[in-house]
Amino acid sequence: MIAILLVLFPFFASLLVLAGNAVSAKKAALFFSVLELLLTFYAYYLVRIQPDATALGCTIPWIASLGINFKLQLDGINLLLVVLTNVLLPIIVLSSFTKSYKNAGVFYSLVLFMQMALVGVFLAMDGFLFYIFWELALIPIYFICLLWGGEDRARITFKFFIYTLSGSLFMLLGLIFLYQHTPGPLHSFDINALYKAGQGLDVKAQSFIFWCMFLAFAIKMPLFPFHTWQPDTYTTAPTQGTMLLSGIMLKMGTYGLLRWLMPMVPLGIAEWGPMAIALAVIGIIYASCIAVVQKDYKRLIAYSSIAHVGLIAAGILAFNTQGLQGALVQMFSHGVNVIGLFFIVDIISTRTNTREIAKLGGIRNVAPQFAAFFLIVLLGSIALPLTNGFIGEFLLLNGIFQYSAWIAGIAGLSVILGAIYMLRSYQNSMLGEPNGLTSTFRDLTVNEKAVLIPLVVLIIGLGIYPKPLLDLTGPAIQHLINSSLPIIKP
Amino acid sequence: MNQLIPLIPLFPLIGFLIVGLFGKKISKNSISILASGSILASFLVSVAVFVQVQNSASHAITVNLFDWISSGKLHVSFSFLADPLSALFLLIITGVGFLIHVYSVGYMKEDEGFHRFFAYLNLFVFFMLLLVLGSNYLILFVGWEGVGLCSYLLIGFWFKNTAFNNAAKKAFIMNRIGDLGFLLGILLIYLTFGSINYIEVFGQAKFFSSEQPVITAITLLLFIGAMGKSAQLPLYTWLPDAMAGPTPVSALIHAATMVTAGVYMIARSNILYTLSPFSMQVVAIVGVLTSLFAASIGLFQNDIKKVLAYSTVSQLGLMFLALGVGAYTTGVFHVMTHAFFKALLFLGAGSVIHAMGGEQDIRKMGGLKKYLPLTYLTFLAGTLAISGIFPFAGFFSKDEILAHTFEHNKFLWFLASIASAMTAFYMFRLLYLTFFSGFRGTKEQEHHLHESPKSMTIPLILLAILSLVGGFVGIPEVFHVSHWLNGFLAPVFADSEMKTMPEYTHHGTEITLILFALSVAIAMIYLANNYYVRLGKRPPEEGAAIPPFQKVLYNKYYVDELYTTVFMKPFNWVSDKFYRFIELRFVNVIVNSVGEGVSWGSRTLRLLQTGSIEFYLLIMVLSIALILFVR
Amino acid sequence: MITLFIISLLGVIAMLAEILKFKKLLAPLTLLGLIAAMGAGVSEWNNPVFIPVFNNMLLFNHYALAFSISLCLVTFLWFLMAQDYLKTETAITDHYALILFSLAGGIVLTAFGNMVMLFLGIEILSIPLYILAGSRKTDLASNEASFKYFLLGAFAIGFLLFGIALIYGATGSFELNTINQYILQHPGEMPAFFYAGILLIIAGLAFKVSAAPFHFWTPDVYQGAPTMITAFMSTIVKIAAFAGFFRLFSTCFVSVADSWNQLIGILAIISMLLGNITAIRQDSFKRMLAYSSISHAGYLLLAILAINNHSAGAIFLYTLAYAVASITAFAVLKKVYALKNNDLIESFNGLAKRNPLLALSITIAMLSLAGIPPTGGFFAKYVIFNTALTGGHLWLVIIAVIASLIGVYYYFKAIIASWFKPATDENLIELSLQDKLLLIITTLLTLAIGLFPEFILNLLS
Amino acid sequence: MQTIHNIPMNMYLLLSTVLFSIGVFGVLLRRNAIIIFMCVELMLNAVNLLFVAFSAYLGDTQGQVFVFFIMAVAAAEVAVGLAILTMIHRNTGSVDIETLNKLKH
Amino acid sequence: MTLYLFYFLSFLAIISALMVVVSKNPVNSVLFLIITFFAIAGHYVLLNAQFLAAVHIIVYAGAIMVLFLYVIMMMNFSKESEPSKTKLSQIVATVAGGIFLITLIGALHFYDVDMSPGHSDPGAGLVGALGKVLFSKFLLPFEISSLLFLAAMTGVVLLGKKNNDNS
Repeated sequence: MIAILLVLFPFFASLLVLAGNAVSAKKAALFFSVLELLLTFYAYYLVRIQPDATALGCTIPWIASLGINFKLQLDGINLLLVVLTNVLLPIIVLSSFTKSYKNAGVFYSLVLFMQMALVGVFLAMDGFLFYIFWELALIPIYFICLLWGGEDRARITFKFFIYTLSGSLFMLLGLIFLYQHTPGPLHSFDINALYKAGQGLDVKAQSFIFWCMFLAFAIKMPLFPFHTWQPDTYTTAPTQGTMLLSGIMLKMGTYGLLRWLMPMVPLGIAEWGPMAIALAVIGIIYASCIAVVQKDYKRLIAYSSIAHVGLIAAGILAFNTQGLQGALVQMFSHGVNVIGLFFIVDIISTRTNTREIAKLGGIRNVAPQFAAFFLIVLLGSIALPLTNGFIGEFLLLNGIFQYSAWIAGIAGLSVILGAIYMLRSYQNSMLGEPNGLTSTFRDLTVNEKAVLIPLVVLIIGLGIYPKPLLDLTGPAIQHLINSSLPIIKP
Repeated sequence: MNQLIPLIPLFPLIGFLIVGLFGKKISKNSISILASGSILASFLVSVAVFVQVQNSASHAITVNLFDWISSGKLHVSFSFLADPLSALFLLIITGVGFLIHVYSVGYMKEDEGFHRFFAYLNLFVFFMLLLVLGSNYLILFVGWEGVGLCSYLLIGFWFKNTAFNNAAKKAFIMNRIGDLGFLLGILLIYLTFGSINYIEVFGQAKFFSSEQPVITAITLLLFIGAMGKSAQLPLYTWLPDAMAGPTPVSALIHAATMVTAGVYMIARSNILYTLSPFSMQVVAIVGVLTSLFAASIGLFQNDIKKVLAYSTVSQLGLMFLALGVGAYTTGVFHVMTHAFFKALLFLGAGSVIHAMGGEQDIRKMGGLKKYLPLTYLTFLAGTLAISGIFPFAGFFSKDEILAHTFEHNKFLWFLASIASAMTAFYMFRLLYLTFFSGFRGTKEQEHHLHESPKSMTIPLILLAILSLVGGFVGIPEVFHVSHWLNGFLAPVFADSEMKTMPEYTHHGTEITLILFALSVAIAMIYLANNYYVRLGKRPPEEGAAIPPFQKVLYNKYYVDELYTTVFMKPFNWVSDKFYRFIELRFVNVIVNSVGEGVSWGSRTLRLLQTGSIEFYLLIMVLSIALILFVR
Repeated sequence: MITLFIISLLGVIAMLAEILKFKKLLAPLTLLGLIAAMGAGVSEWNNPVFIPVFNNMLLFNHYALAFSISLCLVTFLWFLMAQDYLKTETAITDHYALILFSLAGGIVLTAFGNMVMLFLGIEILSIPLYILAGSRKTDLASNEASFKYFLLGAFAIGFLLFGIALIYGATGSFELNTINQYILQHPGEMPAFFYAGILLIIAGLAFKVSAAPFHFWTPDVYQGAPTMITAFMSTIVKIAAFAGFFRLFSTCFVSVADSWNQLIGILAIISMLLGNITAIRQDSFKRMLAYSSISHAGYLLLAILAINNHSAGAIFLYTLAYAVASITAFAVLKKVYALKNNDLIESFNGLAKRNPLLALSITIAMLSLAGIPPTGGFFAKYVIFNTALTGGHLWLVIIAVIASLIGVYYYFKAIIASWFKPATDENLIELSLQDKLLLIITTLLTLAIGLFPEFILNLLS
Repeated sequence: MQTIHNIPMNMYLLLSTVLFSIGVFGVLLRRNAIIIFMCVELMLNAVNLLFVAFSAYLGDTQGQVFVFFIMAVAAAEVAVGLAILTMIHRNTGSVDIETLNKLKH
Repeated sequence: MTLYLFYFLSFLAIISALMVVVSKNPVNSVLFLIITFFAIAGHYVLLNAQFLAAVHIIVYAGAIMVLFLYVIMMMNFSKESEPSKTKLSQIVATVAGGIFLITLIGALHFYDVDMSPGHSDPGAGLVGALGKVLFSKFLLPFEISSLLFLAAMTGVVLLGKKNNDNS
C-alpha cells in the first residue's frame, strides 16, 4: 500500500501544482516533496521492521489478458533509490528558490511528475510497468530541458531524447522477447517470470537480450561510448534539470542493470559481461582524462559523472556482494555529491555569468564559506575517507577486485585522475588572487546554505556512519545474489 | 580505562570543530588555548594509555566504537588498537604536536588565517591519531588520506600564491598515486585473508609459508603507498615542494609525523614483510637509494627549508633501509629520534625565517649566531643529532641502522654510510652558512633581527633536550645496557622474530662500526668547517657558472623536469587528444553521422517523390514485375 | 448490417438535403445518425448471431462490428472537426453524401465475405475521395491530387482485379470461405497463377493502404487535397483498407502464408524505413503526416505478416490509436492553417504561448504517433511488436524499432516548434466550443487507449 | 456450343496477359491522360476476358456476373475520371500528365 | 474453325490494342479501342457468354467510348497537339512494359495450366441464367453498387458544376 502511495502522491501533487497559482508553485512543490520525503521515511521504517516486504507492495491487474500487472514492490534495493530520489527532490526544489522560472507552475509540476515516474521506475516489478515509467520519466525532463534550458537547447535536448529512446526501445524489444518466453498461453511480465524465462534461454538468445537491455541502461547511465548526449545535455539543461538528470535519472540505468539485467541473463553476462566491464573501465579512464581538459565547469562535472558511473557499472557487472552494495551506496553518494557540485557551479555561474574555469579565480578570498562547502562536496566526490564517496568507492573497488585485480587496478586510477581534475579546477576557480569577475563574489545566502548544509551533512554523515544504507541493502542484495548466483556460476 | 583511547583523537577533533566553525568569532588567544590544549589533553591521555599498554598482559587494547562498513563477509569496524607501536607513535604525535602547536602560536601570530591554521593543524592531528590508532587497514587508510588532505590544505595555506597551490596539489596527487597502491594492497589482503583487521590478518599470516607470491604482491602494493606518503623514490618530489607551507607545518607534518606513516605501516605489517624477503629487499634498496639520492641533492641546496626537506627524505630512506633489513625496532627508533631533531631543526629554521622576515635563502644569511643565540644553540643540537654525534639521539638510532645493514648486506651499508656522511656535511654547511661569519642580508633585515618570542623558544629548548636524551631509550646492548625500546616493542614484532633467524652482531664489529661512523661524521664536519668557515666559501649566486656535476645536483637531478616531460606532458597530451580527436572527432562524429546519415537519406529519398505520375506508375509496374519475378 | 443501412441511408438523405431544404439540420442529423450507427453496432455485438447475410456477401462478426464502430467513431470525430470546413463549402450536401458513401464503402470493407464485395467496397470507399480530393476546383494542387489519386488508384485496381481473376480461376469461387476450403482441400496442388494472383492482390491492396513501393500517391495527394479530406483519407481510409486487407488474408490465404508473408515483410520494411526517413526533411506538416502514414502502414503490415490470434486486436488497436491521434493533429493543423494559410511546421511556432490546449493536444498526438508511453500509440506499437515477435519476426521488429526511432525525430519537430520556437504573432488563438470539445475528447481518448487498452484489445481476441 | 473445347485455357490466359500488359505499356508510354484512361480500360477488359474465360472453363456463371460489376464500376470510374480531367483541362488547358507534377518531394 | 476464329480475334485484339497505345491521334486511339472491344466481344461469344458480349458492346463501345470521344472532341485534341515522351522515356516505358509482360507470363506458368472445360451449359451465358445469379446470390452487391453510382453521380456533378466555390 505504501508503495502505491509513494508513486501516486507526487502525481497528484504535480496536478495540484499545475492547477494552483504559479506564484506559490515553488513553495507548494517544496511542501509536497517534503511530505513525500516523510512518507519515504515511513516506508523505510516499515521495511526495516518487516523483513518480508511483500506486504508493502501491491499487485493490481492492469492488462490482465497480456499478463501485465500494476505491480509495485519495496525491498532494500529500490527503497534506497526511492529514498535518494525523495531526499534529493526537496533539495532540488529548494535550490531553485532564488530563481524565478517562467511558468513556474508548469516547471514544478513537471519536476513532481518526474518524481512520480522515477519512484515508479524503481518500484515497478512488472516489465511493462517498468518500461512505462522508464519512458514517462523521459518526457518531463525533456520538456524541462527544452523549455528552460540554455543555448542550442532544442537540438541538444532532442539528441538526448532520441538517444535515450533508442536504448529504451531496444529494452522494450528485449522485454517483449523475454515475455514471450514466459510460460504461455497467458504470458506474464512479472519480474520473477521474466527472470525464469531469461535464465531458461540459450546463450544466443541471452546474449541478444543482454545487448538489448544493456544498450538502454548504458545509454541512460551513460557508459562509454554511449555517452555523447550527456555532456551537452548537462550543460544546456537548467540547473534543476541537470540535477534531476545526474542525481537521480542516471540511477535508472544502474538500477536497471542491477535489477533488470544481471539476474535475468546469466549466460549472456558470462558471455558479454567482460566486454561490458571493459567498456565501463575504459569509460572511467577516458572520461577522467577528458574531464581534465574541460574548460566549462558543468562539462567537467558531466565527464566526471561518466567516470563515476563507469565504476558503478563495473561494480554491478562484477556481481558480488561488495560490488553490488558498493554500487548502491555509490549511487546514493553520487546523487548527493553531483547535485552539490552542480549547485555550486550554478552559484558560480549566476554570480559571475560564466562557467569557464579559466576566467575565475580567487573566490575563496571573498567567499570563504562557499569555498569550504565546495571543498567538502569536492572531497566527497573524489572519495576521501570519511565522506560518503569513499564508502561506495571502496566497496566497488573491493567487488571489482574480486572479479579481477587488474581491472580493479585500472578502475582505481580514477582515484588519481579524479583528484587531478577536481583539484585543478578548484585551484583555478577558488584559489589565487581574485580577479575583476570574482572580486565582488558574494558569499552564501541563507537559502543557499539551506541547500548545501543538508548535502554536506549527508556527505559526511554517510561517510562516517553508512550503516543505514548498508543495512537496508544488505539483505536484499544477498537475496538477489542467492537467487541468481547458482545459475551465473554453476 | 579503555574508554580513554577514543578520547585521544576526539580532543583534536573537537578542537578542529570549534576552531573551524567558530574560529572567526573567538579571539586568537582562545584559539591558541583551545587548539594547543586539545593536543595537550590528547598527550596526557596518550601517556596514560602508554602506561596502560606497558602494563597490560597482552600488550594490546582494542576498543570497538561502531560497525563502520559491513557488506557480506566484509566487516570493518571503527575500532582502535593500542599496542606498544601505536602507543609510541601516539606519544610522538601528541608530544611533538603539542610543542609545535605552542610554537605556532607565536609563529602565526600575525597571520590573518590564524584560526584556519589551527583548525587544520588540529584536524591533522586527529587524522594522524586515527592512522596510528586504527585497528584495521581501512582506519589506517582513513587517517592516511586524511593527513594527506590536511597536508594539502596546509601546504596551500597561503592560497593566493599559485606556486604554493601547485605544490599542494602536487603533494595530494602524488600521495594519491601511492594511496591507490595501498588501497589495492588492502583489497588484496581482504581477498587473501578474508579480513582487514590487524589481529585477524596477522594471526593468519603467522601460519603462511614464506615467499608466497600473493604476500609479495600485498607487501609491494602496500609499499607503493608508503613510497607516496613517506616520499621515497620515485614519489618523493612532492616533499621538497611541500615546504611551501608554514614552517611549523613542515616540522609537524613533513618531518616528524605524517611522512613517517609509511614506516609505521610497514612496521605494523612486519609479519607480512617478513614473509616476503623479496619485498624486504625492495624496501631496503629503495630506502638506501632514496637516502643517497636525497642526501646528494641536499649538498648544494640554498633554501634553508629545502635542505631540511631533502635531509628528511634522506632520513626516511634510512628508516626504510632499517625496515628492509628486518630491523623494525630500529626503524621505529629512528622515527622517534628523527621526530625530535627534525622538528627541532625545522622549528629552528622557522625561527630564523621569522627573524629574517621571511627570507629562506642561506646565501643571504650568516652570522646569526649572535642575533639568535638560543636558536643557534638548539639548532646546533639538532644538527649534531642528525649527523649522528654521540650522545645525541640520532647517533643511537642511526648507528643501529648501519649496524643492522652491515650485518645484512655490506654494499647497502656502504651506501648508507655515504649518505650519512653527506648528511653530516650538508647539515653543517647549513649551520655554518646560517649562523657563522658575517651577516649577508640587507641592512633592513639586520635591523629587524631578533630572538623569537617565548612561545617559540620554549618548544625549541624542549625539543633540543629531547634530541639530546631521546636516544637513551635505545642504547645498544654492546654497552651492556638493556635496549629498552627493543623490549617495549617486542610484542609487536614477536611473530616476525620467530620467522627469521635473529642476526647477532658481533660486539667487536659493532664498536668498530660505531667508531667508523663517528669518525666519518666528524671528518665531514671538519670539511664543512674548513670550507665554509675557515675558507669562507659561499654558494654561488643564482645564474653564476657552476661545475656541471654541482649543477645537476643543484637542479635536483632534473627529476621534476623529467616527470613533467615523461608523465605530465604526455598525460595532458593524451587527455587533450582524447577530447579533441576521439571524443569530438570520432565518438561524437559517429553518433552525429548516424543522424546526418538519416538526414542525408531523407534528402535523397524525398527526391524519389518526383511528382511525376509516369515515374510513380513506372515504379509500381517495376515493383510488381520484381515481386512476380522473385516469386 | 444495420450500421451499413444507417450510413447508406444517411448518405442518401444528405443528397436530398439540398433539394428538400434542410441543409441546416444536416450536421446534427449526421452526428446523430453516426451515434445511432454506433449504437446499432453495439447492439448487434451483444446479440451474437453472426449469420452471413446475402449468400455470404457480408458477415458482420465481431471483427466487422468492431471496425465498423471504430470507423463510425472516427467519422464522428471527423465531422466534429470538419464543421468549419463543410460550412464554407457551397456544395455542402454533396460533401456530406460523399463522405457518408465513402464510409459505407469502408464498412463494406470491414465485413465482406466475397471478393465482389471487396472490390465494390474499395471502389465505394475510393471514388468519393477521388472527387473530394479535387473539390477545390480552381486549386491546381487539389486538381493534381485528385488526378493522381484517381489515375494511380484505377491502375492499381486493375492489378487487384487481375489477381482476383486468377484466384477465381484457381479456386472457382469468389467467396472467402469457399476459397479457403478449396485451398485446404488441395494442399500443394494450387496452380502457379494462384500464387501470382495473391501477389497481385497484395500489390493492389498495398496501394490502398499506401505501403511502399506503392505509396507514391500518398504524399502528393495528402498535400494537394483539402486538409479535412486529407484527414479523412489518412484515418478512415486507412482503417477500412487495413480491415479489409487483414480480413481477406486472415480468412482466405492464411493457409498459404508462406507464399506471401515474405513479400509483406519486405513491403513492411520498405514502408517503415522509407516513410520515416523521408518524413524527416519535410517542411509541410501535411506532407510529413503523409509519410508518417506510409510508415504506419509498414507497422500494420507486421501484424498481417504475423497472422495469429493477436493480429486482429493489434490492427484494431493500432488503427484506432493512429486515427484518433491523426484527427487531433489535423484539428490543430486546421487551426494553424486558418491563421497562417499554410501547413508548414514553422507555422506551429510558439503555439504553446498562443493556446496551450492546442499545443498540449498536438504534443500528445505526436507522442502517440511516435509511440511514446503513456499514449495509445505506444501501446498499439507494443501490441504490434508483440504480435510480430510471437510470429518470430525478430529482425523485422528490430528494423521497426529503428524506424520508429527515426520517426520520433520528425514528430518532435512539431512539438519543439509549438513549445520552443518563438512565435511571430503573440496573439491568443480562440477556439470554438466544438474544437475544444474535439481536442479534449481526442486527447483523452489517446491517453485512455494507452492506459486502459485492455477493453479494446479484448474486443477481438 | 462446344467450341471452346478446341482452345486450351492457357491461350486465354496468355491473351489476357498480353492485353493487360499492353494496357500497362500504354499507361507507361503515353502522356495524354485520356489515352492513359483508355489504356486502363484496356487493362480492365483484359481482366474481364480472363473472368469470362475462367467462367467458361469452370462452368460457373459467377465469373460473368463479376464482369458485370467491373463494367459498372468502370463506367462510373470513367465518368469520374473524365470529370476530373475536364476540371483540370478547364484550369490548365492541358491533360498532359507531365504538367501535373507540382506536388512533389 | 473456332480455333481460327480465336486466333483471328486474338490477333485483332492485340494489334488494335497496340494501335491504341501507339497511335498519335487520340481519335484513332479511341477507334482502335472500339475495335479491340469488338474483338473481345467476339471472344465472349466464343466463350459462350453471349449476353455479356452484347452488354460489353453496349456499355463499352456504346457508352464509355462515346464519352471518351466526346471529351476528346470537347478538348479539341489533334495529332499535332498530342504530347509525346522523349525517346528515353519511350524506351524505358517499352522496356518496363516488356519486363512486366515477361515476368507476368513467367509467374503464371501458363504452360502448366491444364484446365479442362467444365460441364458447359449452353444457356449459361444467356440473360436468364445470368439474371438468376445476379438477382439471387449477387443481389447485395447489385444493390450496393447503387451506392457507387450515387457517389459517382454526386461527385461528377460536384466537379462538373460551374466554378463557384470560394477557394
